[in-house]
Amino acid sequence: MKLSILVLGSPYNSQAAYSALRYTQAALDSGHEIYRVFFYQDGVHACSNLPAPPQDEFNTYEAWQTLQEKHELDCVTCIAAAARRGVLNEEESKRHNLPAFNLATQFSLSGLGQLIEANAESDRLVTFGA
Amino acid sequence: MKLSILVLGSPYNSQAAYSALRYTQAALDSGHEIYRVFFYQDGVHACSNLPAPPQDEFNTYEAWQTLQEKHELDCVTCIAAAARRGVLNEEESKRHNLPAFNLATQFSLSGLGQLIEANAESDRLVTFGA
Amino acid sequence: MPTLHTLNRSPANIQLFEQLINTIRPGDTLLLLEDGVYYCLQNKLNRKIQDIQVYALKDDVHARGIPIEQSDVLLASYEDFVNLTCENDKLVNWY
Amino acid sequence: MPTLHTLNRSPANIQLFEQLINTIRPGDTLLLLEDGVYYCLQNKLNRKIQDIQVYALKDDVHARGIPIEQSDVLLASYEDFVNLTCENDKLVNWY
Amino acid sequence: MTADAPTTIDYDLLIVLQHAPYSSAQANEALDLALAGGTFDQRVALLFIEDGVYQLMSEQAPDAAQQKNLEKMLNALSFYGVNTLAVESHSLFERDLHPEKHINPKLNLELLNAKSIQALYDRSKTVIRF
Amino acid sequence: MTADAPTTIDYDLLIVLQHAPYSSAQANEALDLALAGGTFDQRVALLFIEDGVYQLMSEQAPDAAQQKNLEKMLNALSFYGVNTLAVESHSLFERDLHPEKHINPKLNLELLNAKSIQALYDRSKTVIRF
Repeated sequence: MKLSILVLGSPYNSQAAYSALRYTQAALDSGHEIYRVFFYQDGVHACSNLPAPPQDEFNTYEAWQTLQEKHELDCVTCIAAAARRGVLNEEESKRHNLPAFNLATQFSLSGLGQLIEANAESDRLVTFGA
Repeated sequence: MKLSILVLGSPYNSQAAYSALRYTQAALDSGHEIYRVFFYQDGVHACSNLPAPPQDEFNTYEAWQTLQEKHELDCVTCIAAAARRGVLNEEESKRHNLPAFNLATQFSLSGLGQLIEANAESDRLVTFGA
Repeated sequence: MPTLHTLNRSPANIQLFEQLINTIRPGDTLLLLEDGVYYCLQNKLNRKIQDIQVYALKDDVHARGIPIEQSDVLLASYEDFVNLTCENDKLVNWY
Repeated sequence: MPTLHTLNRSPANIQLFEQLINTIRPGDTLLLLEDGVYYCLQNKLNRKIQDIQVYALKDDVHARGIPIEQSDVLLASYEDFVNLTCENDKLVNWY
Repeated sequence: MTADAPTTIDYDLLIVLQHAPYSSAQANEALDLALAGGTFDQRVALLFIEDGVYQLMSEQAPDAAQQKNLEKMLNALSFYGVNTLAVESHSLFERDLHPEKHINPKLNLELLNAKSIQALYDRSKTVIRF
Repeated sequence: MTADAPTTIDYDLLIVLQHAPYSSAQANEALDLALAGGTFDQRVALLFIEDGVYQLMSEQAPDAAQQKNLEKMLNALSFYGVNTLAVESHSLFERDLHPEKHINPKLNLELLNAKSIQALYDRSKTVIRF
């Protein structure tokens, strides 16, 4: 089946990013297609490459990056939600004249059309809310 | 009176950082001393210098930076909570071998002892929860 | 020791309100802010807490379009909020 | 159209549960995950929803130390969760 | 309707709004998604329930809290072809909200009971809660 | 006790834990603060109430969800001089939790009713909810 995933909560304020990770992993292991993973609202915080969790805590950020690379997942971060919350790639950072950028390279910034399209193209949209 | 402020919520997931800003402003206008402002849990997201909210939205991040400068407030961001969530200064960024840093210069990273001490030294600790 | 209580969650958060009700005392003050100002729409509040002066943060009330008519709730500015913090011996924030 | 419902909030979120109860139908499936697994501690669930097979996500149950004894709730892996998503015609996530 | 009766899918996306406005970006970002859906010619329905019904109040003046006016976004929905705005009656009743007295008269709202809400879910391919 | 009776402040800080563990960092970061308070010789009391009582369950095995074990942090509290762990009885009762059957036996817990909780608030200089 063709599945898309929507993540709405930030890693330490909810389990959304973690549950979505485990679900996506299981879906891929079961041979399903993951059409797109979309990060919206506080879920965009999962796409930063700056978090440094303590050694004894599971690193959800890194795990998403690894999973994306392994399966070449289409991981999209909502550009408007991310800009508001300080998650930017190099291009956006320059455009807003900001001193740095922090979007992990495994994610791409794009608009809500990508979520709308994922819903239209997928058999199911699975939402991990906060 | 000697007041300290605790901010626990992220700017777009709660009104905590905004309400705390207005309260702190009013307290200073009324001649009170703000001993310390402490950012904990998802409140640390208020201390990033990367957010770029749309023009028609109030910029809570910038407003905190301006208020800190105007009154030389002691604004402390919990170092452990911030590291987990990807809010780092230059020193922490280097220590964790990360590609960038995003803590606004108006905030300093420190431990929970600073919150404990603020509570001991202040007449009131005003918490803005999420 | 008269205490200022602040409440920033809507009436839907029943358990939080019950905790507040069990802790607040006659002579205490209650300040509603953020989504707490939705209590102004309901009479529930006055029936549950007696001998408590209730304030609602003006800017949060106006933002949400809440009509304040014939209500026992007084509107407060952030300056009033600060004054209430200092006038009362103690402070408890409910959220 | 049989539907998979997922619920990730604890029983304290009464209004959310009521919405779910009003929407779920005999023949649907309910999967509890995250704090939703706390429903396994209470009998409340079985009395309220009939002819619904209830699953609880195993890892979330174990993490929280919830004993599963003589319960009508079945433990599910993430793979089961994926299968349930696909076996049912529709999906509604409650949070 | 019995469990076996055939159901027509009338909506690509049902957006459920369950949170009060202004204290978080939930309402704002949910309406952004509704507008995006309309832009891409998707059939979108909105359901206001629980604290989400507060979003419909007339005379909102968010300038006081330096926020964007939600009413404008709500009024814009119909220009994007989003015309199904459903409200759960009981949620209004519980909150002492009277449609004639408290609710934005410009909106073409449908008051639904629990039974009709079940039907709305049935008629929607995907449901996302905000 | 009447409103005028004198009250002794026995605690510098009362930490109220009202959220379930593991779905967010609330519990973890609240206990971090309690340990910090103990380290700095502050008098700290904890009150577990509502979903916060789930933090006290025995046989938690967060390895399954790749998380840090909360029980270890709870057991460590006494080493830091934090000995007042109060639990609201009604919250246990409502959740069908039985102290002998479900609750960590190593913890020295005090079961409190609503009246005694009021007294605990009275005896505390500051209250922070998590």
